[in-house]
Amino acid sequence: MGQETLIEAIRTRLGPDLEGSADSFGDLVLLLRAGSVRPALAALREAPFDYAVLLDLTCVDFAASEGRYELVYHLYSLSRNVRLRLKASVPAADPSVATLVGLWKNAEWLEREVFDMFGVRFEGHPDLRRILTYEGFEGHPLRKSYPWRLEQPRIPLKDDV
Amino acid sequence: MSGFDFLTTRLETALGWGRKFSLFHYPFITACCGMEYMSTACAHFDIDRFGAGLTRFSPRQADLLLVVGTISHKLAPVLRTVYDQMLEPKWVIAFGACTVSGGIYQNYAVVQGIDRIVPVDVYIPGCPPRPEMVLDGLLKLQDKIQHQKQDWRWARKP
Amino acid sequence: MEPLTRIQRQARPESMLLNMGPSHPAMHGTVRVMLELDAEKILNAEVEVGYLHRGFEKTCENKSYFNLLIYTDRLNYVSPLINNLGYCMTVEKMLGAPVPERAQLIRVLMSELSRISDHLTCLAAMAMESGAFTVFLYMMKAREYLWDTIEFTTGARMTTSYIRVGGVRADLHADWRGSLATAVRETRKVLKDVSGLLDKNSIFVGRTRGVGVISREDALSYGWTGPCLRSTGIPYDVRKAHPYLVYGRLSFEVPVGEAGDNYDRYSVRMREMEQSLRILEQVAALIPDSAPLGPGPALEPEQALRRSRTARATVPIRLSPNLEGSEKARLAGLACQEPPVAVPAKEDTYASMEGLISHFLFFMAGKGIRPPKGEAYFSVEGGNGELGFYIVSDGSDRPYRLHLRAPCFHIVAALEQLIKGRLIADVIPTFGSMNMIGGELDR
Amino acid sequence: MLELAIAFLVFGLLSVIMILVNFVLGPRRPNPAREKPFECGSPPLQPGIGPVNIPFFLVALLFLLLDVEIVFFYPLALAFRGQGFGGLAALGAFIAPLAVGFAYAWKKGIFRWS
Repeated sequence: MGQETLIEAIRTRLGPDLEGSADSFGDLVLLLRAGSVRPALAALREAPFDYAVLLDLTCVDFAASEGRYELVYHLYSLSRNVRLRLKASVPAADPSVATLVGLWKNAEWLEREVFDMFGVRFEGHPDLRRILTYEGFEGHPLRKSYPWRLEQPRIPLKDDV
Repeated sequence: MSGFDFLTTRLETALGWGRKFSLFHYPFITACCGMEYMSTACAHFDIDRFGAGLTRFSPRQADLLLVVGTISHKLAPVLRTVYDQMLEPKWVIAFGACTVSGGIYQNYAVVQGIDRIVPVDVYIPGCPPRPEMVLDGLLKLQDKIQHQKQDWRWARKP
Repeated sequence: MEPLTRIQRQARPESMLLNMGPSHPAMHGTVRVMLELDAEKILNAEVEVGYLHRGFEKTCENKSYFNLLIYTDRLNYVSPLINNLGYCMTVEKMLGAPVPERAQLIRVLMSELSRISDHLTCLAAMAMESGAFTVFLYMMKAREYLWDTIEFTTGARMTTSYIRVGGVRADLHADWRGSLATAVRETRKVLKDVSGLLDKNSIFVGRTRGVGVISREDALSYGWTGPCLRSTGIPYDVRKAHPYLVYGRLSFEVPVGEAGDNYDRYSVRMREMEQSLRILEQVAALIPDSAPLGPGPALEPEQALRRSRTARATVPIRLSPNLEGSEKARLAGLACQEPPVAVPAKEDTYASMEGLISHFLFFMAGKGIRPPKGEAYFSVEGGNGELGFYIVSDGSDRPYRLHLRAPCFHIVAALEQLIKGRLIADVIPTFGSMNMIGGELDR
Repeated sequence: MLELAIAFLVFGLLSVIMILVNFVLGPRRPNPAREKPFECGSPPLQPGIGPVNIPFFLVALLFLLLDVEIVFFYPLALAFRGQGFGGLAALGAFIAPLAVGFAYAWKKGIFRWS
């Protein structure tokens, strides 16, 4: 179905949860309310749209300029061979959103990475720990506030080299 | 040179010769240089021509720690543990720019050179170094082994 | 004392806990699998990754679009040219820069060479870890020929940075058809030998058939793409689903497995290599011979230097075509000129003042490649699956945010489920067939 | 008789030298990390090794049995040329009970692990 009919179908299906739609270099982008991410994506996974694959989940830090983190979900529909990008903003003060664990199995690791890199909490995640950095690491490196070259060594390093 | 000194120098050269041509290396491979290590260890460039072909995957049986690829801060304690568990006499080769100086990654995640963790004998620059450079680095290490003061049970400490 | 890991908390007291730690020959040095064992049976497993996290995405936020290219080589370092391609096409999508025909053909040629060396390395490591060391040596020999072809043109065996935004760095090497023909012949010979060695080898089949099985629903639920997804029977290949470059005009099939176990992942990769060889031959036929070089043979720099010292320069000395931007005419076919996103031709730079200024401006901080404000996602078919770049640009010459959709991050996420209830020895071929690449997994 | 003595002397001396060489040439430099088990570089998950499972013990026992059996083949092989059928019968009599034991163990599922 064309992009227009698709947007209409999604708007009727999601109702108030869909805050808007945009176009970025030819790709369809939908803006969601942060509170309704899980039901919205669960709905998009079902029959008429069947976005079966959670391609990617990442986050962009607009904390300094707009005081929010923007979660970016990429879905892919195998049968209709089309991608969809969904964006949801969470306030920088207390960034937390519902988890997708239970809908897709790769959500567990993707969400652990976003938590590790940005500090966004995922409510209901069974095992929300750091995945790329290590236990004693303070702070979240991919935040704009984290300095680029601030190293936190795990073992004492010789400095006089 | 008294008789005893004559004996020990002969022993030193014999020891150096024996040790340099039978290096069992522990390939501590992490990143892209591992691909170049594969080329060096395989038939085309063949590190075995210089006696260093036998890879030992346990630090107990290895006397050359070949650190290949980027060492991140999360991996640093692992590298330190493997180095400590190796038996004397042991040598370390830093293979690739990331091990020499952190290479192109100067950020919060990467150790800026493994000589902050373990004492290194030979540095091989290059990102990744060509197999010929690796073999050249190995030859330099063999010279170093031949001409250094050999370490054995009753060796007199300098 | 180290904080208790999840598996230590859940483990039963009588079972044995074992580390298949980061520094393990079969774990590619960067993954730690913690196993809870009852004799040799795995009761529970926990996979810990991140040992090769090098801060790629943070580094990208502090580098300009042009300088950032070298980091893309080192993501999936087994098929570096495909990463270059993915990154450059995402930036071109934002810039709307048309890539000339010849550059597109060279890009397909290079990324297929890179894909074959990716599959060769993966299967070589998987076979060696399952005990077939001969296969490792054969495949490494074949890869040397492929890398020779890549090196003649790009100058580097692996970290090439050859595919640039807007096109490619320089033309193919003068004698590229010869080295390509050798590489294809040798690779076909090795593929025939290896399939003879492994396809019906009772040890290899015994260790891989029916081991590490994943159903189609689980594979999709984990977000699997690439050869691992195709081994379960779903023919999703980005080159066919969203054809880019000239893949639409080439004829090749997408090999598919049925059971989704290790053996299918092995056979899908083997058949995919044959398809890539077919693509190479078709593209080689499509690429016209580059403009004749004039009277003299193509000289390498040192020969040209020697010649310039001895012979009076009556005849214009022609440098080998694969030097960067040697001639403006040649560059027109290799890189997009409007809007200028590639390094300007050397003739302009050294000949005219404006040329020098435009060259200088290209590399100056704040100038150079500046995509319009906005975000774009573009993905190519990498060695392990859909390799997607998501770039958010704020109009400056540095990306505001660059995220890589790493295919093997999703594949390794399923490792725990695949090895639970199996024996220890099954972990090795299962992990080998996933082709986990640290640089792409941990970014 | 003399060659046997020379052979024992030479090989005995060689093995003693090889053992001593390690003792003489290997420098002793103890450090705490070397006492801990090698767990691919990561900290061990358990202090010691727990009780060993039964299947390991059974396979080890079977291996010991068959390995000792093979050791007895060596003298037989040396003198096997002139024996003719009698030697073969002796060999058969020696192998038969062990083979029956091995078949019994196999049928009882000593090698079925999962």
